[in-house]
Amino acid sequence: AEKLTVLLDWFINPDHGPLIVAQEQGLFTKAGLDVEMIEPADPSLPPKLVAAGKADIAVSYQPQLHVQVNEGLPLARFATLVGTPLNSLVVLADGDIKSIADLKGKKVGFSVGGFEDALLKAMLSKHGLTLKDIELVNVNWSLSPSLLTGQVDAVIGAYRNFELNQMDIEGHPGRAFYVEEEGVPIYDELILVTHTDKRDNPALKKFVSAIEAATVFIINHPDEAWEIFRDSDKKKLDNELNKRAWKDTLRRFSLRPAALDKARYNKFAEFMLEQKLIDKVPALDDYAFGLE
Amino acid sequence: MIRSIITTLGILLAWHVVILVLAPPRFIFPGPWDVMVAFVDNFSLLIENLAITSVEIVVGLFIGCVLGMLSALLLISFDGARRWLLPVLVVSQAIPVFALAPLLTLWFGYGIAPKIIMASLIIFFPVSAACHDGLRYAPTSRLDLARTMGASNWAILRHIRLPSALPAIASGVRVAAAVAPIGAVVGEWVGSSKGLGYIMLHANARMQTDLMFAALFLLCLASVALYFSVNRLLDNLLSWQADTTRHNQFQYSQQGTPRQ
Amino acid sequence: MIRSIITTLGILLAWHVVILVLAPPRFIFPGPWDVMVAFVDNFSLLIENLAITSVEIVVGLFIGCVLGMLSALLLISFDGARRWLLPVLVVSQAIPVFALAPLLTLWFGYGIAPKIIMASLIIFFPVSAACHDGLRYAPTSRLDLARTMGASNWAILRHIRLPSALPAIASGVRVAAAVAPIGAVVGEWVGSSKGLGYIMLHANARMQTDLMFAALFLLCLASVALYFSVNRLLDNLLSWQADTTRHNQFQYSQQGTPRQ
Amino acid sequence: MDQTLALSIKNISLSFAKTTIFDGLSVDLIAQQWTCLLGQSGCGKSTLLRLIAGLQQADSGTIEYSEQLKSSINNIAYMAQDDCLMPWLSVLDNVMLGARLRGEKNTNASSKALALLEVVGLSQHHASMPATLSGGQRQRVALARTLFEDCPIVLMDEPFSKLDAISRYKLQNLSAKALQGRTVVLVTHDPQEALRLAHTVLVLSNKSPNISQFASFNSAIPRELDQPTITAHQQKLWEYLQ
Amino acid sequence: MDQTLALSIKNISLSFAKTTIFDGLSVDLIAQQWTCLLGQSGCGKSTLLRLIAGLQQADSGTIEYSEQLKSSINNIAYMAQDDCLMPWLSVLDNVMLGARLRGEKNTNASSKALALLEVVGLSQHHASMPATLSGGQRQRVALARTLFEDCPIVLMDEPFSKLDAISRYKLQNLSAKALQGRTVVLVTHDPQEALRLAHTVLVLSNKSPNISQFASFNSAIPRELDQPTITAHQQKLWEYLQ
Ligand SMILES: Nc1ncnc2c1ncn2[C@@H]1O[C@H](COP(=O)(O)OP(=O)(O)OP(=O)(O)O)[C@@H](O)[C@H]1O
Ligand SMILES: Nc1ncnc2c1ncn2[C@@H]1O[C@H](COP(=O)(O)OP(=O)(O)OP(=O)(O)O)[C@@H](O)[C@H]1O
Ligand SMILES: [Mg+2]
Ligand SMILES: [Mg+2]
Repeated sequence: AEKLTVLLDWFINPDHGPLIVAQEQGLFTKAGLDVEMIEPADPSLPPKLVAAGKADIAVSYQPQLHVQVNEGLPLARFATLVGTPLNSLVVLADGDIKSIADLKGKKVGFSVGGFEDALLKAMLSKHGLTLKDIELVNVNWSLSPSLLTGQVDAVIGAYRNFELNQMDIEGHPGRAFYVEEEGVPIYDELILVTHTDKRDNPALKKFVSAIEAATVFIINHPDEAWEIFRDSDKKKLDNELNKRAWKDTLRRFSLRPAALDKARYNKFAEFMLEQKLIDKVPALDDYAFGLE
Repeated sequence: MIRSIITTLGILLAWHVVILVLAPPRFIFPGPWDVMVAFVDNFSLLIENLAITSVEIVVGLFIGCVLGMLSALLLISFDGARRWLLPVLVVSQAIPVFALAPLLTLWFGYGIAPKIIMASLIIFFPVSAACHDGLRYAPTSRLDLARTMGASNWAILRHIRLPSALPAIASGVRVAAAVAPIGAVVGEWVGSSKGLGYIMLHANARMQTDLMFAALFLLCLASVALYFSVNRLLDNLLSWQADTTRHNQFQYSQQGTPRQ
Repeated sequence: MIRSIITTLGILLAWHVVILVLAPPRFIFPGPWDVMVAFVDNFSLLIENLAITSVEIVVGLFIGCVLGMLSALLLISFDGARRWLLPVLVVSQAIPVFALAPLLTLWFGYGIAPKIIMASLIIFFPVSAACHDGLRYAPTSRLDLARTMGASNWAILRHIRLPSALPAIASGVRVAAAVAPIGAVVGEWVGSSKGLGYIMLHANARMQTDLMFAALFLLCLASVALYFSVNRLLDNLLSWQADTTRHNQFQYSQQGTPRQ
Repeated sequence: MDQTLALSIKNISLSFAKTTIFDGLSVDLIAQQWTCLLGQSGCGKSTLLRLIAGLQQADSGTIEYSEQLKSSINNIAYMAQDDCLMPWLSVLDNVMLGARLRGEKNTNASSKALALLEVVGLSQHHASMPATLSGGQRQRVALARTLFEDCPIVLMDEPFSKLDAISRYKLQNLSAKALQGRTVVLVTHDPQEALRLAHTVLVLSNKSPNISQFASFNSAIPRELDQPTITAHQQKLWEYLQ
Repeated sequence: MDQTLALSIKNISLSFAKTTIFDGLSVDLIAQQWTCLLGQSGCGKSTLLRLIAGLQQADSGTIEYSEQLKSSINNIAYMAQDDCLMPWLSVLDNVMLGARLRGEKNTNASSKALALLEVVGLSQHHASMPATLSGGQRQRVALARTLFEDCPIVLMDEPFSKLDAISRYKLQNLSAKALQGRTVVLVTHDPQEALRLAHTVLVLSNKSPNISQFASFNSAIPRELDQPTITAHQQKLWEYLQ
């Protein structure tokens, strides 16, 4: 079997459903692949290691990809795991922020992902505000706790399938403002990237096919798939939060992981350029390809 | 033994009181009972990961101490080395994990090695500094005597400076023993899927604060056990020191003594 | 001064050699030239944030040292305290930042306070342990003399134990000075929008490794400067120690001396 | 207790790990007199001094102090065999250590200390640090520190051992004068010194009875070397010690 | 250099911070003889010994060692004023310190050390740690350690100062025997000791010329106390010192 090292973006969570299910169902093995998945603690690390040739595939985010490519990392997207943004601006449901315009003069927490401030800027500008009208606070590890304890009035970088459930379980439901509805072009949240030199690696195709099969299985048999996912590491994954997040994540998995929406990438690249997160728009072919 | 149980109970009580008085949200600071439940529920998970972290701690402590002592020896043996190496050592201390993590993973992969390196690195400086100070301040009279006996620099180092520095070195090793667990945990941030540090990070990200505290509690127990083992070991090694110094309070010796 | 410049150049050279030999990818470990460019480009940004971090470091160092010494005094003054407090101190050392972070921010907000607390916490134990060891091992003969002079426990502590412990305390403070910067940086991870730690975190997330290393370089410079300032200060305070001990190599005194 | 006794050691026993040092030792110290203690190296002289100073716990037995002594606080000055100067204090501050430790806010402490340094011949070294002194100079600082204490009981463990013959002679005289009216216990290895300064000469030994009185003299101290007390007893004491 | 000289100190000057210790001091040490050094406390006796041992750098001047001395490595045994026992070594190991430091793999080192401990009367303490010894016992261990070294030049700084008269007398005899044929420099405060042991008695002083020879004797050492050399010179030396 051919060995493939996959670096996840974060600890295993329902976002990785297709990967885990494919692994558990032996889809990778059937395709002649020996896949090892590794969890990092710092989401910015996996792309670097793939770029350095220390792993074959990394789970990353589309906005980060633009930044990475701009910084000269030899990376290219070859598949999409989650085809919509998950990122959102979250406030307390019973708080006094009903619209983004209400953020004026408030504190907004963010986790340093590298571009949250740009998202926020775009969202604010739709409501006639600028970053100067709010106070940005890096709350690093603790998005929901800082919101729940009133340290900040809103957080950007919270996942709609995750933090919302988390807050609900804690008894303080939140309200999400979806980035793509508030002036940010739509993008793929979770993508798979590889080194540009490895774009012709035939294993990638087998890998994506396995994922596609797993995704279809998940959509068709959500409860069974949940059990498979949960049982892959029962000790860590079997809890209320994952169960709920699973439900909310299901409908966001990309049904055609190999397909590349070129317009979407180009449009988002333009947006990134506008936000000065990147300083040129490279040719799409250089950093994204689909697998026919 | 009894004492450590009482201490543990005392901490639990203090904890409970804090919960009662400050009433922090459960997802920030859970009460002892919640943690206990999480501990029991995840017992085998915790123990498995404790084993891994313990290995990292002990190996890291060992390597860090050995390297720290070696570097102190180097610093003291070569007067030139000291001037140039010391700044490098200080710098090594100021580098945050996430700057090192990519390099470590790049060079050492994802196994246990980078965690041990991290733990060693954190321990390295306190030990090295303490050793170096101890070695520096050997009493002149002992050095002079050794020199008249025709001792080589190496023999002086080994037989005079090193034993003279032992109390200082012991101090450094004690600090290292207390710092090693955090070293291993920080090492697990470098990227791992195992160990108490991973469990804590994971639980923290999931807001499973009770599990995080259960892991934390275990880590603390391990730390205290390690510290006191090392402490006892060092005290045994340094029994000669006890004769010339005294830590306990002064004892009046005679009932008829005229002073109060 | 000259020496520190040479050291800096030496480090740069070593860095360059590492780049040449190991050729790590630029986005993991950039070369000195890239970093220099990033440094110049972001000079005012870096300096601003250095100022903030420096304040955190210095204040944290001060508070950590003071608290460490106080706790050592407490430990030594009350024999009972030692038995119960020591495990608590060890535990305090083993608690990783991210476990404390939510609590700290909950109680102290996102201002400069939690960073100072973080820095203080990290250096607290090394100082406390070193002081405690120093205070414990006061020579019996000095304690005896003081006791016959009718000194109170407090006077003995202040005038005998404390000066006797100064070399050990200085050792602890030296370690603290080297560790304080990382404390402040870790404090900045916990949540902040300012400081070198924040810049590094941010640059790391944006893959601006050169900027991260520029900030790191500045942090290292600050650490080294702090360390050597503290070192010099302590050496001045402890000049009496130099007379009874000797660190430099033995010097042959007479040209006609018969030994090689 | 007899009024003329400063303290009375009763039936003290003491052993370290293997060796028995005292086995039922009893002795009385007469108030305001000099008692000189001789004995072989390692026989327990320093240990006895430490017992009196309350620095060493006996296995059994008691030491009874006179009423007068019990009433005051700082009543025993102890000069150990080792000079025990504090390396971080100047010579002057070392002499005044007692005042510092007791928190005495006495402005003339330093002039008193300077005067004592003058007496022991170290006034020009008053600002030096102990590490720069010679062995004999250190011992003289320790002596000055002991005299500074001004206590009714003074215990001195070989206080002149590191001094040259001339300085020793002078300082014996000075100490005798300065400590007039005090109860002094002096450990010495020099029989001549004992005969010059003692009202009572005690000899300690390892064998039971641990202590024996060689002689007691009524004449004023210090005695001149050619005084009959000394010349007559010197040979006798030498033989007694053997 | 004269063949009978062990070493020759030429025109040495030395000052510490404020004070001048030696100002052009010159003296020759005769090989295989005992030279006793007397002088006031603080006049520089220990410093002179340290100069000879190569532990102290002079401001100017030289010390010339005889050819024979230059050829061997471990040729000076130095016994400092302070006993300087290593607290982490047992008494026996302290005596054998030199062998340990030179990495000598000599199996009879320990029997030699035990024999020396027997000589200084501490054989039953051979396994004790230094911290449990009395002052005089420590000094005897240091003496045994110095004798163990077996060097052609032996420098001893008040080696008997903490011993009782009897032990001192015995150890003087023993040392004289053990160190026969060695060049010995002995610093002492006891004029009688100097007269018993010296072939040459030197007196050091602060004033220039720093050193003067009181007398030199040809008779064998140790001399008995009632020998004419001693009785005749005792009073003279006392006066000379003043
Ligand atoms: N490191 C130093 N710094 C300044 N002065 C010093 C230093 N070492 C020695 N001295 C001075 O040198 C002088 C001679 O000291 P040394 O120890 O040689 O005297 P000594 O003749 O051995 O006296 P003693 O009989 O008291 O041992 C003393 O006055 C001492 O204060
Ligand atoms: N802590 C200890 N442990 C074991 N033995 C001890 C201890 N302290 C003292 N001794 C022993 O007690 C004996 C008496 O010691 P002490 O110091 O009283 O003798 P000394 O009469 O003062 O002798 P010196 O004239 O040599 O000073 C010695 O044999 C010594 O070995
Ligand atoms: Mg004694
Ligand atoms: Mg001397």
